[in-house]
Amino acid sequence: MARYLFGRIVSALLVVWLVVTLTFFLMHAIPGGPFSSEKILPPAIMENINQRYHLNDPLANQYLDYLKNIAHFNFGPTFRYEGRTVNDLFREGLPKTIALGLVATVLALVGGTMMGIIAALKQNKAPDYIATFLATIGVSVPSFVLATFLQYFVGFKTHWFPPIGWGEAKNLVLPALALSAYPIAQITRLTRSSMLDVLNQDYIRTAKSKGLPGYIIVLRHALRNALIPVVTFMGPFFAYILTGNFVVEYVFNIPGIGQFFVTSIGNRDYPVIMGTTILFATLLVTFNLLVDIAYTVVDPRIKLTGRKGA
Amino acid sequence: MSISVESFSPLQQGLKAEGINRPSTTLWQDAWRRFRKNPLAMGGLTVLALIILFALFGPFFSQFDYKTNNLMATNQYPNWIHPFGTDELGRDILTRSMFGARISLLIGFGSVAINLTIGIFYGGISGYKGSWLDNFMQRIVDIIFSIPDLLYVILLMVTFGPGLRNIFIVLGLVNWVPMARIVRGQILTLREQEFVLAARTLGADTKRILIKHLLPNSIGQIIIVAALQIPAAIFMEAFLSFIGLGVQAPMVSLGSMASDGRMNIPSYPYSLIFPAAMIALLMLAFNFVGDGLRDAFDPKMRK
Amino acid sequence: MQQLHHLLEVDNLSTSFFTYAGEVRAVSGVSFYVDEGEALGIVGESGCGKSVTVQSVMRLIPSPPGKILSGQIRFLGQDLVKLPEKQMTTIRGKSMGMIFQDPMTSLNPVLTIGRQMTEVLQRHEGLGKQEAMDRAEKYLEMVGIPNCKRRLKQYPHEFSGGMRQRVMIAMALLCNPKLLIADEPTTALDVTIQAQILELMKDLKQKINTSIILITHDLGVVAGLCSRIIVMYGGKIVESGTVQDIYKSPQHPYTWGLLKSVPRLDALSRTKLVPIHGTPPDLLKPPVGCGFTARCAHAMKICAEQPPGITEINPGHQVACWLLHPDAPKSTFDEKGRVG
Amino acid sequence: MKNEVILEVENLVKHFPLEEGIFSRHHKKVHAVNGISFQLHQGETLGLVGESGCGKSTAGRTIIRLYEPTSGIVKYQGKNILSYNAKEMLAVRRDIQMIFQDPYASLNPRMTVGDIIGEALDIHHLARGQKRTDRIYELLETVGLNPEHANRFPHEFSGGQRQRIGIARSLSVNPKLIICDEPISALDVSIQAQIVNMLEELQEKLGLTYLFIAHDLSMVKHISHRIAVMYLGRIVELTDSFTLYEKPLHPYTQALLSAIPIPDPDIEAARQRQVLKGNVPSPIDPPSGCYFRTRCPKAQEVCALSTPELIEQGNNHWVACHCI
Amino acid sequence: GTTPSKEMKMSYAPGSEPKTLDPQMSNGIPEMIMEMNMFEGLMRLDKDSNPQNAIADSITVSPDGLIYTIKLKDTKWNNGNPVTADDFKFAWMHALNPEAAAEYAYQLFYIKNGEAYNSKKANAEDVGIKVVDPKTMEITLESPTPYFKSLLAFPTYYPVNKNNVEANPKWNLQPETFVSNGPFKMQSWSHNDKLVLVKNSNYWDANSVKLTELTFNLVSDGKAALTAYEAGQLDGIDQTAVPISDLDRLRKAGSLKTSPYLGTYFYRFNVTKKPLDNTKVRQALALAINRQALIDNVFKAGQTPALGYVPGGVPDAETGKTFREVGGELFKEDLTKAKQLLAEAGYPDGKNFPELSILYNTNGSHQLPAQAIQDMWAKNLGINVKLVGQEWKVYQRSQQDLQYDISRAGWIGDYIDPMTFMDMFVTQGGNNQTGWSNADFDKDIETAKKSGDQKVRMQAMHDAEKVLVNDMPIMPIYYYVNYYVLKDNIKGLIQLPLGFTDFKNVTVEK
Ligand SMILES: Nc1ncnc2c1ncn2[C@@H]1O[C@H](COP(=O)(O)OP(=O)(O)OP(=O)(O)O)[C@@H](O)[C@H]1O
Ligand SMILES: Nc1ncnc2c1ncn2[C@@H]1O[C@H](COP(=O)(O)OP(=O)(O)OP(=O)(O)O)[C@@H](O)[C@H]1O
Ligand SMILES: [Mg+2]
Ligand SMILES: [Mg+2]
Repeated sequence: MARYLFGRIVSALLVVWLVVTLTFFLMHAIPGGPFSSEKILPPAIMENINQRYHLNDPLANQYLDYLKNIAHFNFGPTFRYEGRTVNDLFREGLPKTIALGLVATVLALVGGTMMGIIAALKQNKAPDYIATFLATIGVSVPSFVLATFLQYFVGFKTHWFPPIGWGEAKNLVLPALALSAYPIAQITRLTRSSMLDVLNQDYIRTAKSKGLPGYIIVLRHALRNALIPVVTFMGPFFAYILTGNFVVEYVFNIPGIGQFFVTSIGNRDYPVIMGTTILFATLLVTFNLLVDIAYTVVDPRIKLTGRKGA
Repeated sequence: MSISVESFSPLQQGLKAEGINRPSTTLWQDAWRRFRKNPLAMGGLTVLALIILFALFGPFFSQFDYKTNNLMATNQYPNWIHPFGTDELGRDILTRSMFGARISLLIGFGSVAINLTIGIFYGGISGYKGSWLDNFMQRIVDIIFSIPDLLYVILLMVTFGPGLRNIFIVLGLVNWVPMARIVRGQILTLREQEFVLAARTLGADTKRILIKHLLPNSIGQIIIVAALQIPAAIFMEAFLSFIGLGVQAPMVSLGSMASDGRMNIPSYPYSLIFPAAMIALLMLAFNFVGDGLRDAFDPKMRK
Repeated sequence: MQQLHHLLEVDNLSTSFFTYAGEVRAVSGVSFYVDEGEALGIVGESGCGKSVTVQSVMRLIPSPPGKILSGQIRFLGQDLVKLPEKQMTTIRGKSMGMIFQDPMTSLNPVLTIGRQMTEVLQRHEGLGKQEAMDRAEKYLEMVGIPNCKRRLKQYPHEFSGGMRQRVMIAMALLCNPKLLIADEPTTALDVTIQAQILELMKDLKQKINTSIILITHDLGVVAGLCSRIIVMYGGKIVESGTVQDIYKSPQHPYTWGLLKSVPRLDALSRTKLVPIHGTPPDLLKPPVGCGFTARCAHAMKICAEQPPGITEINPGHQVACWLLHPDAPKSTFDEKGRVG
Repeated sequence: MKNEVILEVENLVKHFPLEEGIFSRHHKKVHAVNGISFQLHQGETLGLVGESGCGKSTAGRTIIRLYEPTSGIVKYQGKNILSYNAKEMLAVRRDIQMIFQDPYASLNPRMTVGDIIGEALDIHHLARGQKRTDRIYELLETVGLNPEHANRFPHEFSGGQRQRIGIARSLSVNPKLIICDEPISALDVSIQAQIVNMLEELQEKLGLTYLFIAHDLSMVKHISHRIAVMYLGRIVELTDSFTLYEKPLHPYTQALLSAIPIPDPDIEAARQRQVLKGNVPSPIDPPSGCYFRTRCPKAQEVCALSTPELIEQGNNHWVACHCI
Repeated sequence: GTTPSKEMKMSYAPGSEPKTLDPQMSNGIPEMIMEMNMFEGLMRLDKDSNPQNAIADSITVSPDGLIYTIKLKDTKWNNGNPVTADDFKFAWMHALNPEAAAEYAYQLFYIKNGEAYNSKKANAEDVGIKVVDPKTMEITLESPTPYFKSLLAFPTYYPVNKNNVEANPKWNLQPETFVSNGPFKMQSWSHNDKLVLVKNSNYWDANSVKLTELTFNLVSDGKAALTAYEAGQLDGIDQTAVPISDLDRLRKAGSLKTSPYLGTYFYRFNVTKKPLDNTKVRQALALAINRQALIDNVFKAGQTPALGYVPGGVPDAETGKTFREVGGELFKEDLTKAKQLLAEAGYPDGKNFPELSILYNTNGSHQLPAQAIQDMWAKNLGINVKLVGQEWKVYQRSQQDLQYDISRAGWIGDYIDPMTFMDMFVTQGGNNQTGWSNADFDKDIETAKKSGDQKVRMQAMHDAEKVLVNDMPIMPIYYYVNYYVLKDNIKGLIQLPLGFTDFKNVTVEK
């Protein structure tokens, strides 16, 4: 187990390093520098800027310096927000992004599994059709459209929830809904089909033959097995929650870090691009590791020794 | 009741060649039969066919085209002449939706064609060759897989610049990974199947085994994945449009129309609602078809 | 003749599955009984309705698509067909236990063996956690699992196939059921393990005096354990009787086929095997007459036209075959069986 | 009636590496086949029995080089085919064929029966056009199928019919030796006899040699001239089938024989069954010395120390046991 | 001081998160709006853009126009420290310091040796800023600059509290250390969310300030801002954030306000490329579009068609007249002439005209006008152009490298004088970006720059503008207007033509 974790952490670091490298060079391949603006600056000023941010150093040196810095968890200054560092941005934005992500996660997990279970238990009956319908809607509408609809028709027209902003609990409702719609839908579908699958398994028949009442069969015997495929979906799910933030934070003007990624690319704010990419990649790699550990909790057959199944 | 003695005479029955109980069907016919029995899947297929017809042939029946401005008729609400209304340049939204659907479908199919090619090659080689090569290739796939794809789509799009061709390339570059995984998994299980071993005992070479045995049997899975990747690509293009990296105007995709229309929702809601509904319809159709295909090809269902 | 009160009495049971392709008449008009302390064997080839029959008894038919169309299942004075599901759950596991064919999939992979065993006791006997554990341990020991204390904390995947089947048996016996149904308990196991399980069942039968229904497609398996045998074919019973009846004077051509188509280990010379040609009938469109007609070397015109009635050769030995009609030509096991 | 030796296997070993993460250095192996040796004579049937997982299929597959052996020699008509290159091997493939266990998995579901049977004709350029069709029809008739079914797909056939298609496929190259890997164990009892009878008839007619792999000892005894009993990748006893039944020497063979139920209540009632304890050990780390010692009623100290050799105990009766 | 009963609060969306609130380091409109309301320079622009003394008590200019002697009022920072000449010098020198790498340093290049110091060719002492005493400073300029007083109102010229900055290098990042001298002071700053200002009671003119709390909502998406405005979460939105598609509706609803804006929207032609090297082609293209139709249907904010280059709102030498009024319209839209010119250039009816492309940046609403113009050229001249949208930075790079045919552009004045528009098109000018070069034009600009005489300067610039517009390296399209939404109960808001919004005099009516 310890050995396995060690191996996983090493390969996670490898992934992060590759991400750093890839992003670094990809980013520098993008035309336009961080300080070019509509009004051309006099060359002397440009020169001063380049010197201040070491933009004229050879790329290899910049790369090595960067690696050195991130080894100390220092992501450098942002080019756009004078005097602030990427770490500052993270410190301010990350808690908000995490709060939103957490609410969306809970919503998606609880909502998705509940709907999936109900749909499976009432297969081909009204609740099944309703859940399936909602789930299909969730995967059919682009998130920015959904976010806009929610903002306008629910936030604006009904005045139930504020259309933009941050700070109060009710501010979270619409963004969390917009963010979790897609995963809710996916989890509903997954849970439904895996629940149906599990209900056909031999051990469910065994449980029935033991005279257990229906709810125990569902809760104790079927559910945990049915959740195994849902755990598989957790990796992509977290990726979605992370990147889905881009849209939702933008539309609802939430001061998290999701917004930064898109805007920092536009601004060529190299340290922020790098920082957010690395942060997201690290979070994702960590989540994937946690998911694999969660596997062993849900499914005792899996031991953290080799690779997970084919 | 009495029974005639006649009845007890031996029944002449041939025992030499045996009959077959089952009707003669190819696997495709079999899958199609199951698919046809699935009302949602059939509904999806019908809608999909209608949208494709709408996208391909609709423009021929329209007196408008998607890019000519008519500044005399801007921002019209849906009416008899313009059933979906007009946009801020007086262009018929119905006609634009047809073109948009065309481009969106093109992006869906095109990028999947690219990732299919890469995925089949990569997954095929990785799965069939096995051992260290497979191990190595899988490491690469694992790494790419653990990077959030949207991040890379954005970075690559900014690097390459927007435009239809680049969208193809970038989506293809990013989405081949799941395809390669599926293909590899299929090849890996099929490779050990007895019919492949049988072909090898008969002396079939690698090429023959891949082409005659492995690929045809992976097709079902590949189609299912492709059927679900097409809408994903359309979705992703919509997202790119949202952040300004989608197709180039005056070319339209459903995604770019929705993203433009988003700005108009309080004033001209129809300019978001129609393209968004088209996207949703397309997604629904593809998803139902994909699910239907999964059921139709699912080996568990067959006996 | 028959006893007045059998432990289990199945009367004219018909069960069908309503699938996309149509109605699969898995079991049609099956009647049999089991007496207290007796072991009944059901044999027949794959798909002939053995499992559906006993699952109907346990009311475990997946529904939809399955449905018990008609018949009575009398068990301990109640008709199980009419019993509400809620009461049925108090019978399952308590008065009737069941063991399934595939020990690999019949245990819940995510729960410990202990948990899976004790929940039966908690449900039916209202035992506390510790008492239940103790009882479970005792039963594991009885089916020959060493280290049971530790074993109770383990998950099914940590057991071999034979062990799991022992666990299944222990679990089915926990509440001392009146009837134990074993649906091909050894088919998935190796011969040496099969021998272990069969020995165990014989042993248990003597020890705790439950009635057993043992399903198998291997005539050898039932020969040592059961006192009566039912031979099923195409969803119907074609012959039933004591072991002696079935093995020593079988009357139905299908039974002959079953006996002649497999070599016997103790055969002294290499005699040619007698295969049963063709394939079992499609239960989607069951044939009008006798289901075996198409494969029967003795088929007569009548066989294809009308289903045969039941003939009782001697008390308890019943056969459904036109050959036993007084007008039919006489064929017997030994002479005819050998001819192709 | 000693015919010439057609196939000779010497000390064949096949170990499968266990796939592990890239960070673990100790690669474990599955010891599937651990040095088996035997000879096959022209026109005979050698049965290979043993419990599931004891390496029967691996042995069969390694012999025809579906798996590359870890070590050992396989001589076909006196020449070691393990050293053959792909081209030379192609010729051997026409002589040695295989029939597989699972009638559902052994036929490519995407090909018609005609193409399945005809594939070898294409590979070896044996027949084309009308001749190919004729040959396919002929083969179908040989295995008792209707030539009209050539255009059907495998899933339309029943298990027994599929197995016959597999036989037709292996016959298409006119092989001399067929390795039958449990060709009947997936079939219903009533169907098994069809296949067994057909194999016997074909042997008579075409002078085929069989390596007949099965776990059902009574069927192996019925069809084979000689029988090799395998346990955990090794042959523990090898003799002709009647001797094996009448006078089994190895404790494992004895246990195996006594475990097989006989469909006769009188015999069953009288039988004193010798039940083996426990399970077959894992082939990943097999016990030292004699592999059977962990379950053997007669095990002694020596059994843990050294591996018993397969030694001839009287007329062609080979046994590997310390306790005889 | 205000009594709690008369609390006046408002919220406004000026755009997205400011890059910085250090006045010397900033360069964007949104941050300058925020700074303008927290700081006060020597001068402050009144509602007609005329510079009025603010911190300056009096200014005397030497006859040659080079030396400005400035007396300061007695004013305080919000922390109670007096505002001194040192604070100004400290701030300006910071902007010029090459190490600070301020982007807007060039706003101070009018000061003697300012540019030299910034490019490390002179020392700090050489810069023409002299502190005579704490309340007096003397500034020496490079050359006479008639508009220098209005420059003194520009954020780059704001002071910072020297003691505070030296004690807290990161002073401008949190409210506790944010010391300012303007009408408002910072109360809280939640990044990307809101910046809350409250009235600064230490402001010298605090009595005129009625607003007690001013919240800037930092919304990057205009759509979201408008929804919030219409839902009552906001009292106003600045123009950068009002979506065009809503203009018609907002105008009908009466909430859309407009004011003059110092900017011109135009297309650049790459004159180094065939056929755009031909003046006739450029003229033909410029004459063949209908600017009014574009404004009515696409831009929608009631802008004025640009038939010259320098926008209105810049005073000319004659008092009371603007540069534009004096210069008049320099060309006319004329389809027949356009066709004729195109024919003369060798492309009758657009035949054989190569397919050019219009480059635009994808952020912002430039795609629609490009499509409309594309359509007009197709219909009117029979020529086809493609559209190329590029992401902002890429687009800038393409323009600078002349990697385009025709490119969308816009220019907003930095100060109120025609020169802020004119000098960009001198040969090799960094912002020229068309490859165009004209000796006459260069000479005229030279003349204007040298002279301190407004008459001479203006004449020279009128001459230059004629050359420019006649040669058409650019195609003017419209003069900007400033449009914004504001609740009707908000009075006294000043929208300056440079794009700044002044809340000093705002009152909120109930
Ligand atoms: N869930 C189901 N849906 C449809 N048909 C079913 C279902 N379960 C069983 N059947 C059909 O009922 C018939 C009898 O099946 P059953 O399982 O009783 O056979 P069996 O005698 O137990 O065979 P085996 O030896 O293979 O277990 C078969 O033809 C089968 O196809
Ligand atoms: N390709 C492979 N890779 C790794 N291990 C293998 C492979 N094939 C077989 N094995 C292992 O080798 C051992 C012997 O397997 P083999 O299939 O030869 O047994 P068998 O005697 O044919 O069993 P059965 O009766 O179940 O067919 C088993 O433990 C099996 O798990
Ligand atoms: Mg069964
Ligand atoms: Mg095998």
